[in-house]
Amino acid sequence: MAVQPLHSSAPPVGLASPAHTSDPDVVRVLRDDGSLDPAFDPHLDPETVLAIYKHLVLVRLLDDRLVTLQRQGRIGFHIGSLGEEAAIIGSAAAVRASDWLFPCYREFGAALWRGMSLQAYMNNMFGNSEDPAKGRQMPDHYTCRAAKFGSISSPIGTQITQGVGFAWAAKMRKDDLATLVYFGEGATSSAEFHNGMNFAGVFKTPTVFFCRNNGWAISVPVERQTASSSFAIKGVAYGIPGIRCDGNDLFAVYKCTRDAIAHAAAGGGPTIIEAMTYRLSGHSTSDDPKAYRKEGEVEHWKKRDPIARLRKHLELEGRWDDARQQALEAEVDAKIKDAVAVAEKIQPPSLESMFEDVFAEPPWHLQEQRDQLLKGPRAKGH
Amino acid sequence: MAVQPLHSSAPPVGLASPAHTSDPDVVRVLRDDGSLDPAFDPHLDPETVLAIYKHLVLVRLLDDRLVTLQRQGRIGFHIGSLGEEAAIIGSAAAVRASDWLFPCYREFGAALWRGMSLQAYMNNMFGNSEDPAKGRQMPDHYTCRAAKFGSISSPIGTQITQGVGFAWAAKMRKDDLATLVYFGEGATSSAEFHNGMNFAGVFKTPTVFFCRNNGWAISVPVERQTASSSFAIKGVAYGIPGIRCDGNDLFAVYKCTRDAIAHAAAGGGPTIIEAMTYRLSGHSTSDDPKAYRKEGEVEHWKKRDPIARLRKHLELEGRWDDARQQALEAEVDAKIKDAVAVAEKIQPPSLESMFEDVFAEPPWHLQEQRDQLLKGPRAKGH
Amino acid sequence: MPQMNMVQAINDGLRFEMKRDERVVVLGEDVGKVGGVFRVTQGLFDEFGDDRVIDTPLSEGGIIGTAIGMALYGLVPVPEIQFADFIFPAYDQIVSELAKFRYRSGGEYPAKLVIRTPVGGGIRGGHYHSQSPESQFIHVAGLKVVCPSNPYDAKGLLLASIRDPDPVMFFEPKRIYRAAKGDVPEGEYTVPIGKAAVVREGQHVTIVVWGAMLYEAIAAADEAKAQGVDCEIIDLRTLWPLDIDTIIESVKKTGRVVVVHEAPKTCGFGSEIVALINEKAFLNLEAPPVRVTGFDTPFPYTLEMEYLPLAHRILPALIETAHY
Amino acid sequence: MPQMNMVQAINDGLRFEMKRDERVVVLGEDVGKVGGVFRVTQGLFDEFGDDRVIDTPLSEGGIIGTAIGMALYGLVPVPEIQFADFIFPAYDQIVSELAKFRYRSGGEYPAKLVIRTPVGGGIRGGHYHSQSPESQFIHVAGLKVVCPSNPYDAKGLLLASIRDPDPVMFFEPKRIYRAAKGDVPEGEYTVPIGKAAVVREGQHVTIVVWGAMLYEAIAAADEAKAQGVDCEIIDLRTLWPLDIDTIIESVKKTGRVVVVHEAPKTCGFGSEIVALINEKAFLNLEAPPVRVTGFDTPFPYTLEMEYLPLAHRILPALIETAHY
Ligand SMILES: Cc1ncc(C[n+]2csc(CCOP(=O)(O)OP(=O)(O)O)c2C)c(N)n1
Ligand SMILES: Cc1ncc(C[n+]2csc(CCOP(=O)(O)OP(=O)(O)O)c2C)c(N)n1
Ligand SMILES: [Mg+2]
Ligand SMILES: [Mg+2]
Repeated sequence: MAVQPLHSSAPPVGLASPAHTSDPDVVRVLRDDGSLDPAFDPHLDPETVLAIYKHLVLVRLLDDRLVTLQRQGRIGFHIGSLGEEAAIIGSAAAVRASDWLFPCYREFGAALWRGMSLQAYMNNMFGNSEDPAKGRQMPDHYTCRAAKFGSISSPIGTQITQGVGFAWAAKMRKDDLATLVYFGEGATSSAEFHNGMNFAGVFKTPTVFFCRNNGWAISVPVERQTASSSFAIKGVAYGIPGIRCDGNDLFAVYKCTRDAIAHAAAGGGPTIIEAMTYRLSGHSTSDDPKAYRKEGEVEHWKKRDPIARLRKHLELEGRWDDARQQALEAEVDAKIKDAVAVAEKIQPPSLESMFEDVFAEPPWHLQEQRDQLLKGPRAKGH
Repeated sequence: MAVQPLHSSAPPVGLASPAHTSDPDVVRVLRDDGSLDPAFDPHLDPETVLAIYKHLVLVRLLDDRLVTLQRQGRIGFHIGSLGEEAAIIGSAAAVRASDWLFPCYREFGAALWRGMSLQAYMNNMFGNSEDPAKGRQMPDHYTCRAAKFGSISSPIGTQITQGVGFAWAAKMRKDDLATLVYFGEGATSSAEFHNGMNFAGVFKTPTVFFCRNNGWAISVPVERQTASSSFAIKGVAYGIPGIRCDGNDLFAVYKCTRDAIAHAAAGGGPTIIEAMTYRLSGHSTSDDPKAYRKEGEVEHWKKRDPIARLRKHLELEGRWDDARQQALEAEVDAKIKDAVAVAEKIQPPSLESMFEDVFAEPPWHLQEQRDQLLKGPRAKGH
Repeated sequence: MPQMNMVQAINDGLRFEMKRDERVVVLGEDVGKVGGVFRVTQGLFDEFGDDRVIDTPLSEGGIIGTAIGMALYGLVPVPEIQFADFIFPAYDQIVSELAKFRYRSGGEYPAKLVIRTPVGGGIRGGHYHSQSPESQFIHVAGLKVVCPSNPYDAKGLLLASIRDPDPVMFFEPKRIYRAAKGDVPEGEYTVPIGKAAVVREGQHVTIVVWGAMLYEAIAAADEAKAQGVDCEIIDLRTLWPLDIDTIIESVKKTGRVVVVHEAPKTCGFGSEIVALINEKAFLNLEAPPVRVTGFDTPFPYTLEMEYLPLAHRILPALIETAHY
Repeated sequence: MPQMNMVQAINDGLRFEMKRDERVVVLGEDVGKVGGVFRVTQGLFDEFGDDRVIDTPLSEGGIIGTAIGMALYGLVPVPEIQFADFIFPAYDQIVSELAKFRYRSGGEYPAKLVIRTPVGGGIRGGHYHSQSPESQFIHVAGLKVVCPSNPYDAKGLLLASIRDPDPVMFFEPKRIYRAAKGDVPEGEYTVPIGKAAVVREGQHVTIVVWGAMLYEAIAAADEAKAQGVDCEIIDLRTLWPLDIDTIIESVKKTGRVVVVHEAPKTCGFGSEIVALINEKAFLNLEAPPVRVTGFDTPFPYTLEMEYLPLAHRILPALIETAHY
């Protein structure tokens, strides 16, 4: 008789994107007809839903505009959230004012929702002297402490472990806050995910791990990231409860995030949420997805557009229509145009600024290097 | 209504060592009375069992002797396997001649079983010129390609990922072999465990992950390594089946390992085995466990001594007795004494050898450094 | 002879070696179907299949750790790290394992592989798509480090690196991936590891440089020439083991040297080159060796052209050194 | 004044700072109940509880990554890495994150912590319990690097490091953990970061050294003195930012310099020191600056005393340099 494993490796069902939202394990609230499933309805007040909808539209138009600016060569780069807006803003809207966000790089919608100004964000896109990152990092690599929003860096996953440490520190100080840590499903392969999840489990930190499963890590599909049956189930390895939700369903995302935050705040420890969504755009303005994915897949997901689905809900409730939509888009367009116009006019950062903030005070070697640069000739071509 | 997680975090039952072997999920064959549970009996032929028993005794006496040599200052260090012999040798005995071992650092019993000579091992303990590692690494950091046994290094977990890559390469070349990768439960917290398990799951490599859960990582108990309900269950995060066995039960270890190897050989992919055992000694000759663990725990496990349990089985079958034991010990003692005497007389490695094998051929800078050292004065005090 | 850019030359070299030696396998993030984010592995997936051109999970530690295992088995993996800035999750496997394997195993387990990764700035990459970490690998005994400046050397050094018995870090200057073009022979040829190229002979100042900055050095040398300063330019090609003879021979002639690199100045490879020149040509030095390098700050975005040691910063160093 | 060894002095410094500032927390492998494998944190667990003296899972990346998060929150974590040889799994968090946090966030998110870790050989530790990786951190902009050579400096520099606004790598020379003894004031005092100590004045040769090798330099200097060579010995104490003024002042006097360190020679910190001396005191140099260092091999076990730059290897360098 052969030994029976205490668990067998489930085939990776429901891992590949198109199958996602038909998975019975996945929390859904917003039905195709725009109505809400009462079972999991978070009972968001109508004003908030409307505010979120308007914000989603802003983010969508902003994405669109930034891609154009990049194509025009007016900004260097953009990495957007097309198709993932509900996952990003629904989760950001569900946390408390005391909670902190540890972003990946697609969450500008969350930063803006939390109070980062559109102008500050746009300044980062242009890397000018008023960019919160002082023009030191690429576009979409900004920071906003006032919004309790972390510092974005490129290395995948590093924010996960940091977000756990931050929550752990708050727990030590008995401060009532949790952290919401964003990352893509590809990041679950990084050492940071393992370290962050393991420490969070052992020390029961108030951390919500928010995994945006958008189907792809640049050109690598989910089946190449893991052989597990889902990303949420990885919590088992760390004693952390996991849950999957329809990431294009604002209400499901909101519900799962709010519950997980409440669980953490009550001392229950961390939760991992897998929001099943889809990256409708290329990975970034540097990427052409046609090289690796089928149009059919994109079509499937376009039909599940999170903004269209929310609009349908509002229309069903008679709270939205074309006229309102046009008015909103016109208003938002103007806002964005203004921010771009202002950002484009702001000076680049000063040469001196390149040597600041390496240390609290520049030591002798940085003073020397700065002075040498200042007295030398300037570079052309930038 | 609150959202129900798709799995909840099981409390870490059965994780702490003393509880281990009462866990119903744990595979056991060897009963306390020395008889075998027919359900999982691997049906080892009596000669093999006897050979393994004799080897266990060798390893036990070797451990004892090496600790003494270290106390006497004749060797610098030893890290032993006291209490873990059945887990280590039972697994090594269960793999096929074509399979490769990727060791942690407690598996000298496995190396010797696979054909490494006692003398070669002893030469490593003395770091002499005939040490397979040429006196370059600490004691217990040797290598034996002839025994299909890897190169031991100190950084925890690195062999896990390498053992996966090795098996993966064999699979690519359609060679019929698997790798058996050893590590302690503490190593499951390392990035290497995550990387190795994830790649093994995704690429279905013929790898058996053998986790020696000996209760402690130096002074850190298992509850500080993970909040998961076991180490084997971590396989869920990678789509890898996991199984736990009584690590002090030679037959259970043998059975689980042989099945896992067969599963891998048949193209079934990797398995993680958690062998529940206990480190009866300190972490190494540098460690005093009294500072952090209770004697009661040690007593509990001494009663479950894997060698005593196997002897009881042999005695039950009338194949062992005190006379045989004394004869064996005398024989083994002599062997060890000889190996020590020889190793102690062998010259230290040559100065030249310090500059070899950094590259296949020493480049100019190493030739310069070598020549400079040779023409300079010698160091005292070694 | 076909004209190729760096990307095409490296691609051609990979294809040639994979045809020649079935032990050669390519793995990394996005190296398969799309052929890498810089398209360096384009077409290899279709030609050699996903068993030899492997898209991996997002883990540099996993890529290098498993590649080492493959190397121990006898394959010759050529892993790609998407940007050198992202190599650090694999740093432990590289410095603690790969570099030490042959040595610590008494020669029983050489681990042969070639790690390809794009380095350098000038593509608006900011902190994490611009760095040049060569000195962090040169310091570690057991690694060879290569950085070609043109398509011919890129292919020739790649073939040599794949056939070399030791692990090689193969740094590709991404700023000139497509800008640097030239004749590249079809099929077989190698550029020896450990040999620099004197790309221009001169009497007054020796410039030691490699990778993308070679072209800045040439531009600066042209300017200097116009001002009466005649520079000898050495393109290292291999950073370690260093071709010390070529450098010392040149310094003995000129007595003056300027080292140029993109990496931050402090503990950059330039410091080692200066120290070695002191050891071997001290009495020949007529001016202090000068380093023109990136600054000791993270790599900036908007001001990257001020950060990089471009021609406009190299020129004054040449003139001052010449007239010291 | 109480006599202490290095272990006691660092332990005393940690206790003092943890009492003074409740934001200071210690975490690492085995730092709790047993007080660390070298007993440096002994007693802190009992005194401050497991909320401030934390045994962690076996993951350096997790230790440093979470410590950075704590620092962002406003705590002042003092993580211990059990041996510097095991810091590389955390290298990415240190070089890509910790070192760049203040800069990349425009000053919004300084990440203040002190990473303590034992370095150096001479304890029969072989490859992985002996290394001195300082240059791999000095090269990275944004980190301060400290390495005390005696109990007084150890405590004083630790207090200064914990209070300094920037991240500090605090390297502890384990070979002299117990061998180096001396008077250590109770309570409050600091040794400033960035200031070297001239431990012996001399006319003929400047020795630049730090950590455990200081005592080898002193022994060699005593021998040299007997042979008529009068050495000035500079104990750097802080490696970065370097106290360049003290070095240059000395070199201007002696015109001759020998740098000693345990790390491999190539791209070790010695190369940077030599390069800086060239920049700032070229015309004062009467002999080529010499480096006496570990060799460019992994750190050996049996032959470690031949590998280390001990007095017997420093002495000839002093004599040759003096008579160059
Ligand atoms: C350590 C590291 N390796 C590689 C990269 C290059 N890279 C940037 S984004 C990305 C894919 C990330 O996929 P996922 O985590 O799913 O996030 P998504 O982009 O889908 O939101 C990769 C490989 C990186 N930034 N950092
Ligand atoms: C990367 C790394 N960190 C720390 C250490 C120090 N260390 C050596 S063994 C050990 C504990 C290992 O525990 P476990 O994995 O359970 O193996 P066991 O010793 O119990 O067999 C530690 C922390 C190391 N060798 N490597
Ligand atoms: Mg993704
Ligand atoms: Mg253990």
